[in-house]
Amino acid sequence: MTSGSRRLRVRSGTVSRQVEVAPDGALRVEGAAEPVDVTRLDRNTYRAAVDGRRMAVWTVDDGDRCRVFADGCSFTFELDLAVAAAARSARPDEDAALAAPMPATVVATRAEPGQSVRTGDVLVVLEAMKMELTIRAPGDGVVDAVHCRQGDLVQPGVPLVTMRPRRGA
Amino acid sequence: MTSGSRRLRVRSGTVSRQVEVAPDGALRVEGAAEPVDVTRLDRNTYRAAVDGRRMAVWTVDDGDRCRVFADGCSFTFELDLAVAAAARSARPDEDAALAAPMPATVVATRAEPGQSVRTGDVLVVLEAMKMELTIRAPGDGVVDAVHCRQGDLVQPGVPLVTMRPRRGA
Amino acid sequence: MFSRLLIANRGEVALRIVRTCRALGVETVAVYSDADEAAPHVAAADRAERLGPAAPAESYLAGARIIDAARRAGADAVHPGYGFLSESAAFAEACGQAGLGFVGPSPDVIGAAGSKVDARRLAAAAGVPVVPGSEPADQTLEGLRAAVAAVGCPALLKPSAGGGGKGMRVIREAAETEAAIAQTRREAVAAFGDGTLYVERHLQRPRHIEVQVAGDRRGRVVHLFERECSIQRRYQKVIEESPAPALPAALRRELTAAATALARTAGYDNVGTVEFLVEGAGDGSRFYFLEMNTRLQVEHPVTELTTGVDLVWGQLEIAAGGRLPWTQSALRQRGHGIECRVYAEDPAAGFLPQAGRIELYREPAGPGIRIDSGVEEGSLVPVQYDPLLAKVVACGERRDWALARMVEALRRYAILGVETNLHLLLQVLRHPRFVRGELDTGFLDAERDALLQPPGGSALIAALAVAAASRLRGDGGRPDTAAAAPARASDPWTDLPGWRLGRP
Amino acid sequence: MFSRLLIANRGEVALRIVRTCRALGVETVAVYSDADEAAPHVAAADRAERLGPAAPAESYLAGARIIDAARRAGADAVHPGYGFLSESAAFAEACGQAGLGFVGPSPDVIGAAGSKVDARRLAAAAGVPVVPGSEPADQTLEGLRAAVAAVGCPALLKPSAGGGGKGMRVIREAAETEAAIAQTRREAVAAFGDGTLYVERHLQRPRHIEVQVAGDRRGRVVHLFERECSIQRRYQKVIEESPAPALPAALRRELTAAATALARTAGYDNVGTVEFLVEGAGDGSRFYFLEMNTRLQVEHPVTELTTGVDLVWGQLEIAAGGRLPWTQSALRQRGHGIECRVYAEDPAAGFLPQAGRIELYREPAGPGIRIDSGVEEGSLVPVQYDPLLAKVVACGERRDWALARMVEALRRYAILGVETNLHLLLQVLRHPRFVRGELDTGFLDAERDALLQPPGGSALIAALAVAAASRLRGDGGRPDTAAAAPARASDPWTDLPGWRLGRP
Repeated sequence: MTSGSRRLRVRSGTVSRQVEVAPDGALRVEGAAEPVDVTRLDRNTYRAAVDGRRMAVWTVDDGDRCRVFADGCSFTFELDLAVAAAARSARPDEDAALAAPMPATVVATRAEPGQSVRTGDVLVVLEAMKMELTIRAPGDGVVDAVHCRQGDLVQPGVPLVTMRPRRGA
Repeated sequence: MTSGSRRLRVRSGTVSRQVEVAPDGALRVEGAAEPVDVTRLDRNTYRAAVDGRRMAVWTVDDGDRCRVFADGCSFTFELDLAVAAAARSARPDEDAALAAPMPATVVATRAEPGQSVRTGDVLVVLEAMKMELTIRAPGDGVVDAVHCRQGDLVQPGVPLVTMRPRRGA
Repeated sequence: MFSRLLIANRGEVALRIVRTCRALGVETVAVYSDADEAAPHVAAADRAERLGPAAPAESYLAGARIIDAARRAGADAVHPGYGFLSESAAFAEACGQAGLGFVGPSPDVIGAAGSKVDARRLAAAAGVPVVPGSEPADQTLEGLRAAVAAVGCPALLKPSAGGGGKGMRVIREAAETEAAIAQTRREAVAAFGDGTLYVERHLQRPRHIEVQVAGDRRGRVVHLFERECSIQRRYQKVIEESPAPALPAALRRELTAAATALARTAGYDNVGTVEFLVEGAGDGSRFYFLEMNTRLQVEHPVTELTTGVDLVWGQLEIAAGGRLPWTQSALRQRGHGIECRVYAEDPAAGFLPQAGRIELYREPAGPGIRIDSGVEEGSLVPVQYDPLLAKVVACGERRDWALARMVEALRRYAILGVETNLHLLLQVLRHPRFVRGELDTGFLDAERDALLQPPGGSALIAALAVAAASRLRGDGGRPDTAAAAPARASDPWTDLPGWRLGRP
Repeated sequence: MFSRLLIANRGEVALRIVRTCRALGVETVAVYSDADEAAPHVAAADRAERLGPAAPAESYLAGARIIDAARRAGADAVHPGYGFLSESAAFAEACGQAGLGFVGPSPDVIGAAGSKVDARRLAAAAGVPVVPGSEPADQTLEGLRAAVAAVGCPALLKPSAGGGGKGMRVIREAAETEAAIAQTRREAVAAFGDGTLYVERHLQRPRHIEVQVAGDRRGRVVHLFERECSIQRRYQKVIEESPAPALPAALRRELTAAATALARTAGYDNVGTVEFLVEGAGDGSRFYFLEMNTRLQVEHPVTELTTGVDLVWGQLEIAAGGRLPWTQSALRQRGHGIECRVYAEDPAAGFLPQAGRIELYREPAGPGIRIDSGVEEGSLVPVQYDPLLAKVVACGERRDWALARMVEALRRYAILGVETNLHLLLQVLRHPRFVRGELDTGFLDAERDALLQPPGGSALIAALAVAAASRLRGDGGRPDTAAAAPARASDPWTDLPGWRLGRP
């Protein structure tokens, strides 16, 4: 991936695709031949050009989900910066450490060492700023260790779960 | 007028009407037989019932003016709480003292003692918070005294101009 | 003409009626349940009266409350819309007794059309074929077996007291009869408290074609041509069009003649619809009277666009004692009209109705497009009522042209917040069988798998890209109300791995 | 059919063309000046190309830039819309030379129709009456006096090189001739650099009635009936309708026959309009050819609603070498259509065009209402172009019904931020002479005082009340952008006497 790019995993039902945003704003959607050109027209309206053909796209945030209407179809997506951890490193199969983004209280742990997990599985549930936050698996893999327990107050940056990708997945 | 009511003078071109808002929200428009029933439907849309018949009314603030669309007609209004000074006192013909609402700088005085003024005439121009503010005559009358000069920094509540209503006006 | 009309309905049809009243200079009175206090139909009317709690029985079905509201508001007539009390002879009667005009036919016509037996009798008297069948006087196994044998298999067994397809069961072979009777009767007793069964011939994937009629109190009757309503789910229409595709001219003449004869025989004195089932194709087609709807039909705009009339105006004229405003010789079909019903429902979950808040709502517009909607951005779709959000109606010189306009409108009808059937509608409109006009009432079931394919292609790509762009730019707020909501601080997780805000 | 069409225009007409292209599956390319980068027509198209600065000469009138843009975007045809380059034979020619289809008639037809002399010659050849007049070879006082005497007084003196009514002068009596000639010539030289004068009979408050025609490259020609366009201000149409009210059937036949004859004679090979002036009423009416417009007319929707056709589709079909899609015998007028042009202008200030930001914009909708608009909430109305914001088109079974729908639509067409002519339009629609259909091109001038009465009554009362309510509640923010703007702290003046925020 391009240096300085950001990656998002966008999920909806059975669909899960990675979207890479280059520093220049170019959007590459997994499975699309060409980058998608996106322009914001107003608060909720965008124009997206896919393979040179433009269409109006509307979107609205709905809590943690993002609802999108394009070309007669509506989608409800969940977005994760899931693969960014791996992406930061030059070695994509390196173990991933998953940490809280801000001081938070652990509401529940949903993973145990040695457990196989799939992309998007919830590993830890936190609460911060009166919001419930979830730590999800950034990819298919196996949990190495869980470093927190229910009720812990955890600090940002401290790994809560470490896991390693499934080989050959 | 009802105790606790607020009055506004609404002006547009040659039209100048007083609107009285009772504490219960009832709106009496000068020249209208019945109070107008106003309900807010969304940010910019109201429903007004005049003589029992309802109509949709749209409004948007445009700086110090208020634009309103009703029944195929658009209006641009300026609004003053002009007659409220007199209204506060039990004696409507008492002299009125006109003061700044916040710390402000006097940009210009437009009135001299003994001068006859009419409702809405500008008496003093102030600047505060990067906005230009005007003190206008709350009714027809005669200026008694001007207590400020260009460049003065004035404090809220301190009378800038005193004037008395025209007798028998 | 009436001077103040109470509209005893909600949603798009209430708004539809308000629009005609505005043009006529008739004042309107909306009624509303507690679920609808902020609904668009309430805002649109000249006056509004509360009926009661959200439950239909305490609001839109509460005839006495509606008549009270009409009295309070000084209305001189009531328009029932469709659904709710629109086909209640008792309500029409009560309006009359309260001195209120009722915008619909006279109570006895409503009563006759509403009774299966009376309606069949009327059809027979008018020489209109009915689906062979009977409610045997002998309701024993023997009696019902004889009735099944009389119509032949496959036969349809249904509760006499039922309606809307509830409790109906197909008997494919004579051997299934006994079990079917037992089961259908059990359901009939449970659902309607009445185990009487009705047996009729089961038609093979028939088309549903109906004829719009209108009559006045002077005995004049006209028809306003047909509508094809074969695209149905769970016995409810989804897409309607006029003219019916590939309908032989002779059959159209027979259908319209049958409908007018029936309306004349019934003394029909307002706007109404005679529904038929058509079996077979081309010259081998046969048609059967299905039922008579004594009200404005949901799909009436299709007729308005192709004939150029305003059916609500006609309803009001006739109900106010005026003349039927149309003559048969001046009425012509022109071009093609098609309607798509946009429902808050999840087609993939068996068309489960959806409720919730419409977070974003953008109606398309353009030549040949009419939208009759009952919602707006921010509307709450309540659980208590029919989930119809809007009807998109397209017309054009030719059917393909009307379809193309419809497709373009639906592609830009942005509704977010509740699931809708928009994608399913588009899938139907693009289906080769539909494009060729090969329609029957089994279409939606038969093509279900193809129609329910999840969206993909460039729509998905564009949506994914916009979702990412909006999230990364942190600006995809709720429209309008966003200003009132506390702004979320910078999203801390956007620079951190493995994070998602919200409930698991 | 073309596969990718460049639309060499802006505003509502560009959007109108996009809509037909979408239904046809033709990709669209918008062009824009710097003033229009965020304009709705740019957002609506599949692709967009910048032309240049806001000035028309550097953008929408810059033919070479437009052709370059078409090449860049891979377009295979150009639709010129109306105005700008739509009647430039040179541009049509240049498109052809660049290998681009031009959606309009062939360059020689455009050229002939655009020349007063050639057009009159064509009309004469087709046997169509023209307003008696001439451009005398002898341009001395004597020669022009003779020409005035030939047509009789009142006569109209106009610069041969002019157009759009500029520099025209009426000679009411022969004695005025000398002074009028001197003055008109001075103005002609100043305005057009050419003092040649044209003399014609001055018609007394004529009606403007035009006929929509269409022809293809195979020589087939049809007409699509007439439009009445007599409500004009400064020689620009404001309200148009079809059928023309109180037009004798015989005169309608003569007008449509004349228009078709002219189109046939001209070898007319696309959609166009033949304009006539009609003098007198009833059987004493006489009509004269005025001019031929070789493009889509602003008021074309009136014809679309009454005949049921899509004129832009017809234009594209014909330009792509297809057949004229209509036959005369199948074309029928049905119901009544009326169009109101909504301009950003101040009618009380001599119709001064207005520019600015549209702070609030709500389009009405309903059965029989079509709105072709080129703006949306937040749009900037630039000073450089025609201030037409939108066209509201209403149709109904009868004229009174179409008018009623139009009135109701305009009453709810909320536009705030720029002055519009909405109130004037409503005043016209409610004027007894207009309601009776007594129209002529002098109507707006003659009834000026009555039409320009400032609004009052319950609209004013409601507006005053809402202004006060909104200010006291402090919640009348700007829509949509309000979230972005810094919120104003509590209004300090609301509790204090004698205060108003803002400039004196």
